[in-house]
Amino acid sequence: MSTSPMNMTRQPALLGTSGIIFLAVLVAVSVLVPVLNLAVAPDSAVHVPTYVVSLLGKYLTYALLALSVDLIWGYVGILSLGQGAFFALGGYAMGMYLMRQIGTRGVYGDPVLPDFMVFLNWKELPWFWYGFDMFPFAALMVLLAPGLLALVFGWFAFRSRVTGVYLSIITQAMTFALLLAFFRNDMGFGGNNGLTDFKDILGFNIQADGTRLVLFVLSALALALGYVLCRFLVRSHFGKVLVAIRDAETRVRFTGYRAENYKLVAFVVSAMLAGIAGALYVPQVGIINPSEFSPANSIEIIVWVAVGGRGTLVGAALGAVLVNYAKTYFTSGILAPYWLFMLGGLFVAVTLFLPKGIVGTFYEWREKRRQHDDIPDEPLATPRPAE
Amino acid sequence: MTATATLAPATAELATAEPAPAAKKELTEALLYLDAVTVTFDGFRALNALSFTVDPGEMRAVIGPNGAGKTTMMDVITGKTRPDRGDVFFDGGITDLTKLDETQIATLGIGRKFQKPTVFENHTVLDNLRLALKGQRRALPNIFRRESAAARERIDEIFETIRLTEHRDRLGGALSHGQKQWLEIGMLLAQDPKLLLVDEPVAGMTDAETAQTAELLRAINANGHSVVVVEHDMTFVRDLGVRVMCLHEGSVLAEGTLDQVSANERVIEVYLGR
Amino acid sequence: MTSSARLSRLPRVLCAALALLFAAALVQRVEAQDISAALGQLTTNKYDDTEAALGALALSGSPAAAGIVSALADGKLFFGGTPPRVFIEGTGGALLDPLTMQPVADAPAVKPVRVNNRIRRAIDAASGALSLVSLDAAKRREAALAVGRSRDEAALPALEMALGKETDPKVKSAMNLARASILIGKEGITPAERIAAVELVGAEGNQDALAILRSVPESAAPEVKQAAAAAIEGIERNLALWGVAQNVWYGLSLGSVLLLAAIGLAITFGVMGVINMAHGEMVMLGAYTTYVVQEVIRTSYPGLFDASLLIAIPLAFVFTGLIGVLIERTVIRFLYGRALETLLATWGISLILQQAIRTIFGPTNREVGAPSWMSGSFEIGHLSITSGRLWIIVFALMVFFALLATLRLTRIGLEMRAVTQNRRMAASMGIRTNWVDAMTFGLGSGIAGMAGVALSQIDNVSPNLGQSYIIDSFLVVVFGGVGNLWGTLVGAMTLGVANKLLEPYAGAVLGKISLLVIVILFIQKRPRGLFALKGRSIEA
Amino acid sequence: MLEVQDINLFYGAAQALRGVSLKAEPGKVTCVLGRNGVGKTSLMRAIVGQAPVAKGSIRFNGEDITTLAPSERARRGIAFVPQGREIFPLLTVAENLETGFAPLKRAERFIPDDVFSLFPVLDSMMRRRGGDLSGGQQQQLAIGRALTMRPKVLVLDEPTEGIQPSIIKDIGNAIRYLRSKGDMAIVLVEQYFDFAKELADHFIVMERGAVVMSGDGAALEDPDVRNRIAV
Amino acid sequence: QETIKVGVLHSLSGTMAISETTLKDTVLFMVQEQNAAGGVLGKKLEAVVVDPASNWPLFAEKARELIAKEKVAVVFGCWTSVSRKSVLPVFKELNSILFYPVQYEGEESERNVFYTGAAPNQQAIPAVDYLMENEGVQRWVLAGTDYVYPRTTNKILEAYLKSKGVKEEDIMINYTPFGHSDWQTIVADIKKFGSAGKKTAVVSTINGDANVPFYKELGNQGIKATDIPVVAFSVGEEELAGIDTKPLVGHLAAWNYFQSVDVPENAEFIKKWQAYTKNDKRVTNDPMEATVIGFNMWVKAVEKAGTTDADAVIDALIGVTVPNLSGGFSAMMPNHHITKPVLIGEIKDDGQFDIVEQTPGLIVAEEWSPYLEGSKDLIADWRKPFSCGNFNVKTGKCGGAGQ
Ligand SMILES: Nc1ncnc2c1ncn2[C@@H]1O[C@H](COP(=O)(O)OP(=O)(O)OP(=O)(O)O)[C@@H](O)[C@H]1O
Ligand SMILES: Nc1ncnc2c1ncn2[C@@H]1O[C@H](COP(=O)(O)OP(=O)(O)OP(=O)(O)O)[C@@H](O)[C@H]1O
Ligand SMILES: NC(N)=O
Ligand SMILES: [Mg+2]
Ligand SMILES: [Mg+2]
Repeated sequence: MSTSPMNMTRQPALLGTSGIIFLAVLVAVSVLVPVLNLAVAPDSAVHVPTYVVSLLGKYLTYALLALSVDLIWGYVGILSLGQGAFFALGGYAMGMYLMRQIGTRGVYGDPVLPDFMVFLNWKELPWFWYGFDMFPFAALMVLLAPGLLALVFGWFAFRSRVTGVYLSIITQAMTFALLLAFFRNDMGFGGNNGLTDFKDILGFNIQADGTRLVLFVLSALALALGYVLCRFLVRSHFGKVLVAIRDAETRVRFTGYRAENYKLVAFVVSAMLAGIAGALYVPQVGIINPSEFSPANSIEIIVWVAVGGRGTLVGAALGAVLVNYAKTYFTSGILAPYWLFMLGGLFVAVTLFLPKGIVGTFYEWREKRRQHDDIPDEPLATPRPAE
Repeated sequence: MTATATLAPATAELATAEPAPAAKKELTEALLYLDAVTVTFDGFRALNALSFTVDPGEMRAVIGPNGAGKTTMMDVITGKTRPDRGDVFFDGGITDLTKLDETQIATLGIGRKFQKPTVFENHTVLDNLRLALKGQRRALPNIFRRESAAARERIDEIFETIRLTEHRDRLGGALSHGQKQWLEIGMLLAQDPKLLLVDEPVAGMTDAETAQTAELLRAINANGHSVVVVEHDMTFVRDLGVRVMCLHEGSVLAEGTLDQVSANERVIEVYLGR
Repeated sequence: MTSSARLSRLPRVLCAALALLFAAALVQRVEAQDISAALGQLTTNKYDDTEAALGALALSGSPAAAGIVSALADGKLFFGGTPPRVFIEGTGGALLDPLTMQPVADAPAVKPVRVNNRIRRAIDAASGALSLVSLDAAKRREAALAVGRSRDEAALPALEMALGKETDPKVKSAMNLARASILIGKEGITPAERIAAVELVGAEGNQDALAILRSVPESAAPEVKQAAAAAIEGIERNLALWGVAQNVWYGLSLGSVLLLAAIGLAITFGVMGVINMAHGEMVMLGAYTTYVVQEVIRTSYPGLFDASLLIAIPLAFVFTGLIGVLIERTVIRFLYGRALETLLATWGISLILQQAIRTIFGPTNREVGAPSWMSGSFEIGHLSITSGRLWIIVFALMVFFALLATLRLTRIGLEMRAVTQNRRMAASMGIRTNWVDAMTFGLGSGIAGMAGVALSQIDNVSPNLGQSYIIDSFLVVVFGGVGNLWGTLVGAMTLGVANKLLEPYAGAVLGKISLLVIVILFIQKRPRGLFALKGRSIEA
Repeated sequence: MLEVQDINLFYGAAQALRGVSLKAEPGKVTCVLGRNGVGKTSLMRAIVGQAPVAKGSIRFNGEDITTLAPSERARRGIAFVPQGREIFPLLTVAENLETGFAPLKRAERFIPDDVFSLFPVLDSMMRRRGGDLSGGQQQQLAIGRALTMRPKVLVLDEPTEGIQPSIIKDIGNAIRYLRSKGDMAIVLVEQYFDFAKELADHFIVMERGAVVMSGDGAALEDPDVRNRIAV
Repeated sequence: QETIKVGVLHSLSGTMAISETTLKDTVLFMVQEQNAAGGVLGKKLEAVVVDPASNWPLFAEKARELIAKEKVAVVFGCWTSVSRKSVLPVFKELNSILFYPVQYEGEESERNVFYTGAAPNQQAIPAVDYLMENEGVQRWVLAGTDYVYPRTTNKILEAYLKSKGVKEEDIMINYTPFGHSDWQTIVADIKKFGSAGKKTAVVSTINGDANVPFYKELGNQGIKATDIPVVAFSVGEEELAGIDTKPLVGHLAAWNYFQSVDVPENAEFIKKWQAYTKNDKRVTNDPMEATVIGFNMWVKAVEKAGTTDADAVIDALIGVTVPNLSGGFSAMMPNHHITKPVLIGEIKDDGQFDIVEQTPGLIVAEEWSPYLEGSKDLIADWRKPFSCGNFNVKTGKCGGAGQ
């Protein structure tokens, strides 16, 4: 029996090859794009116009959002159909800050009340708007609002052992309820029109090219940090327990782990990441409205992750960018009337031909190429009839 | 071999129900104490006023016809199934197991091997053992946990025992049935519980492996662990050489040495056959 | 009056003859009146004049009046020429003289006499007054009810005259009620008369009675007002109870819609485990099938219109079923055992189907009509039941039980369940899993298509139709307990009724939000739904 | 009747069978022996079609069934009692048995009495869900289900696993009885050596995915065989 | 040859496609007509169509793409207010021109946007007046979808009705979610509310998809226009095409245009439109007319300015007058809204409207409602050098009500 010497400490590096490539690309992009936007003449072939910058910035926040889904779906098996809710809450927290920064520049010129409150005849700022004029408070709420919702929701759901599709559907119900609630003008978040017409962020004009670039670079940075954080989590012992929960939750309990706590930690981290993504998204697209809570949006996030490759992190980010690029591309020009065919066809094709998503299938292919035969080598003896 | 510090106060608090005086002595001495445990499923009695005790350091073999309630008994002990009636106490009556959930019970030091082998299919064999290895169970500390040299050694040891060293980097799900059985035994060893509940460990093993498993369990028991093992393989039960208990229709039909039990007419009739 | 009571027992023929006699008497009495003034008023193109003309026509008793009024109601009354004259459009578009009903030789260019809501009300009142002497008892009763609803004082003389001659007790009570309804709000009658009217109307005890009772004029005597108030209070108390029953009915009816929408999903998702995001589109395809069927019927076999839904149901089942089989064979079958990937693929399919329909039929709603037996409503006690909704409940239950029987009692049902529980082992038992999979997905899709036929009756037939049901469908299946058909039934009905009981208090929006929150909380209590599958295999 | 010739089988890149051959004849029991993980189950899966073979052929009554779908093999008369039972958990015991009707003509669609005389517990639990049965009961159900198909080849992968001793004896007797009827070929994977020894007409011993020994039942007395299987 | 690009920003997929697709076709039709007539400034027009897919952030993205990448001279687009709000900052930042063709809640006047749909006073208030005068309505149900347009419109109407002496208890306000499809309870409530002995009417600001089930339920529960008329502000010919209108005859809608307007200009337009779409049943509707007016105004302003440069065109647009399709002329006012006649129509059984009332003259939009506290002192006037969209007549300052 040829027992090959085993390397006990063989643990995947914090950043695998694909992780390093991923981060390198992010760094390259966040250096190149500003340079090509600012330093290159607009008529040059390599000039990156500002509208591309904000487009890319948007994609990056989607990528972070996808990453947050992959953390819980890919590694813990929680198929959250309500991740958009955390994204939107983060976005609203940021939006509220931006609204307060408008000051007297709103159409009604009210120094305190946002425009929509004025025309609904509100006399004073509701209590839950207090503090949002201060950036640190708003930044805190970007994390706390989704985090707390995830904590409370997850605490109940995981303790009650709501799993699988049941969990998926109640997350969907959650985001749907929030959608309806935020639609209500009485809620005090601007109803269907949401929050918009922002002017400044931290004193900088939100529409200035410089601000856009900074937001773009921040998005890239957030994505990079989010990736490293997720990667760190999933390869820790904690992360192994997560995967074990995904595959055999009861067995994990019998082994002495409190599965609900593990899930809760992952869920809250994921919600906060989504919240950060939302907060970076809002100043770049200039509006946050309740449609971000719509269940279809959350399903789309899942679709991005599936396209890129569930449980690969890099794939989730890639999927988000690719699908959204496809959307941008297909919705213009001659393809516009057929873009749903294109996108729908893309999804079907990916499931059929790249069953593990783009990155997942690539990993598998790479694995296959480098795999040596694991099952013990050649038979020790040639068959011979007994006697 | 003790429950983690955090759990101790909680369990002390939970053990409020005073057992009846008659049973008191047995209770305070027993590691595991079941009294009049009844479990019904939609009217079907799987356990019927089952009572027995397991002493610290004891190894006990459980036999009995298919459907006698052996697995259900383990389900009750490990918190998977709640009894309709009856008491289940652990550790000399300190802890009422019926009030705890699976995780708490596992943390107390009760480990289990399932009848149908269950391992973490998407983890390597090595990670399966790492996950099972006794140690920190809480979520946040495990984010920053590093594997100690002692742990590595212990895992190597277990690999020796279960003879899966050459499979250590394969996924749990890719093992054959018997290999999974061994892996699960290995995981049980890694947990290092006070009480091992082993459900049909030698199913699908060759005769030689069966003998080895018996030896392994004896060794573990000799180390001070209590063991309850369910098996239908009489050779194996004989190899264990411990007290045997035969269940039938949810309660104890006979108890004693294997020879005593297998001489029992009822046991022959319902279980061994003529 | 005793004689008329006896008369009513006489053979029908005699009755009819007598009625004719009365009618003739009526006509004679007013023959002297000239309706040409009224006709003149119809040529001014002013609503006020038209209304006045209608009043005059109603009272004229002219034999031509009924024809003129109904021509106006049907948009067949025209005016034109100098001096302007009125014409009735006959069959084939010929212009007829309204009095003689003879074609006019030198027809001028004409314009229709215009009608708006006010005129329509006047038409109702006038034709009511005119048909009060109709030979057909049912028509007379209808007319009495119409007059009562219009509460047009002008109709009072005609009503009283007709009442005097009426023999049929049913018609008579309707006329009395109509008279009372008018009297309640009329100036210058004695308190006693008014109280009698209040009591008569109060005895009706329905919503309409409430409206009439509330119209007792401020100037009425205190005892009248008191009587009215007492009657109103009594009715309101009674109606409040009926109101609860009514809400439950609405709930069941909403529940049946949810059931229909969810039941196909209970197969493709509940039984097969496919997270079928294209389910809503199957419902939509069923609705479009109905549309196409109706279009064909409209253009080629108009007589069959009332049967259009009955024809559409099997066609929708087969058509969407085939689409389902196609989807299963080309996509889903590669995904068994990978439930989550099915979400991605079916999401893609749903986008494709939506856009396909948008491309073929356009983005706007398509019109699907209701056959006559699905229109209108009737009352049981004070419960108002719309026929369409009733049929939808019946249909939903029929589909449900047919499906239940298929799954429980037939061989294919057993094979479907076996395949979905363990595909590999089912194959080794000799079950042709490919075929069974295709049939199961086809069945689920076909049922969704049939649901679409029903939903086309109450909702938009547009490419977005499916999207609006998909969330509710999943919610119902999950709330009821995945894999349990009874759960889907009870889940749908529970959610429907809960929604409708919440709505009056919380409003539609908050009601829906509360319901979602309740479902979320409920799932905490029962993490596997209302009718949770239990047992070892599930808990393992 | 059933002839497996020189087959290879892979799981991904890992090879589980290497040139394995086996023969099963009516009225005969062919035993497959070997330690854990040597490929016994893989061989059975190849026979019933649950795993595709990369090389070699499987013939049944002269017909090449190497690439036939599992359901078609079952319809030709190959029944399988898998390792791990694979009961349909949510079907009742009765329904589990009835799944075996698929290959049968309408007139034959009943459960043979043999099943109940062999496993009386099934009779008393007809309405219970298969998944709720105890492990041993499920094993009995799995055998009963296969017998319901009236197979020509019965493939049993460790059928005695988890079964109480008296019933193991019964199963042994049943196999003998089925063999004695002479029209059924039986392929039996067994770790329980004494059980195998008593039943085997032929046997093969596998090691690392290959056949390392084969012969008549009588040859099982050879201590060499036991040594092969021992660690 | 160099072309002038014209952006079309209407949803062609998603929930709003149902309404917006027609407007895309309308712009394409107008572009073709204009090119046939020689184009603008001697250049051909080229439509650039994108699909914002009923997704509000995508509206902003696509607007940016049209202006910054495609360099369009003008954009025709948006339907919902939120889509307009979403693209607004983009138009301001990149200084381009948006023509918005849908009736909306008002409370806005932006330099870069030209509003060719109705403000509330150009639709809602005349409709209510009509019901009060002609139907003697005393009791009102204000039913709407729960979003800003119905909320604001109803707020204005409520104030207006109260100013006319309608009592609190005679007004019932009801909001439903988007796409609400089960109207049983609400219709029953309306019926109940209407049985209080006073003539009752429903003013409906119910949006899009929810209308079909609403009208179907009205029909089912037997509510006839002669009992309780419903006047709608979002139901036009296009929406009615999806409903069997026989049970709905007599219910009303208030718009600034109906297909049934009986003037030669309209007949001509319908003929060309149906020829263009190769569909002799294709209907026209109010937002289409608003699009047509906006398009023609832009063409005229560009020719007046002699350039497509945004600043010049924005200035040139004010005062431009073009024929509308109801036989009159509409003018672009300094508040960037246009003058419109208001028409009340009753639904006919063929899905068209019978126009029962038309305001004698054109109505000027009140972009800032006098019935709302916050806006009653505001006016907009974009003429230089005043150039202010929210001038406060009380404080005499531009910039809203702020102190
Ligand atoms: N969830 C359940 N629902 C219904 N019956 C159940 C359930 N769980 C167990 N049973 C029944 O309870 C009885 C005891 O089952 P158990 O699994 O404990 O038997 P066992 O002694 O372990 O048998 P084996 O030796 O075959 O493993 C069996 O008859 C089984 O069918
Ligand atoms: N699904 C799978 N994927 C990858 N490898 C597998 C898979 N199933 C089995 N193997 C490997 O193939 C080899 C043969 O397995 P097989 O199950 O045929 O063994 P066996 O002889 O039946 O063992 P046992 O006696 O334990 O049941 C083993 O090394 C096993 O790890
Ligand atoms: N502006 C509207 N109708 O949303
Ligand atoms: Mg057991
Ligand atoms: Mg095996």
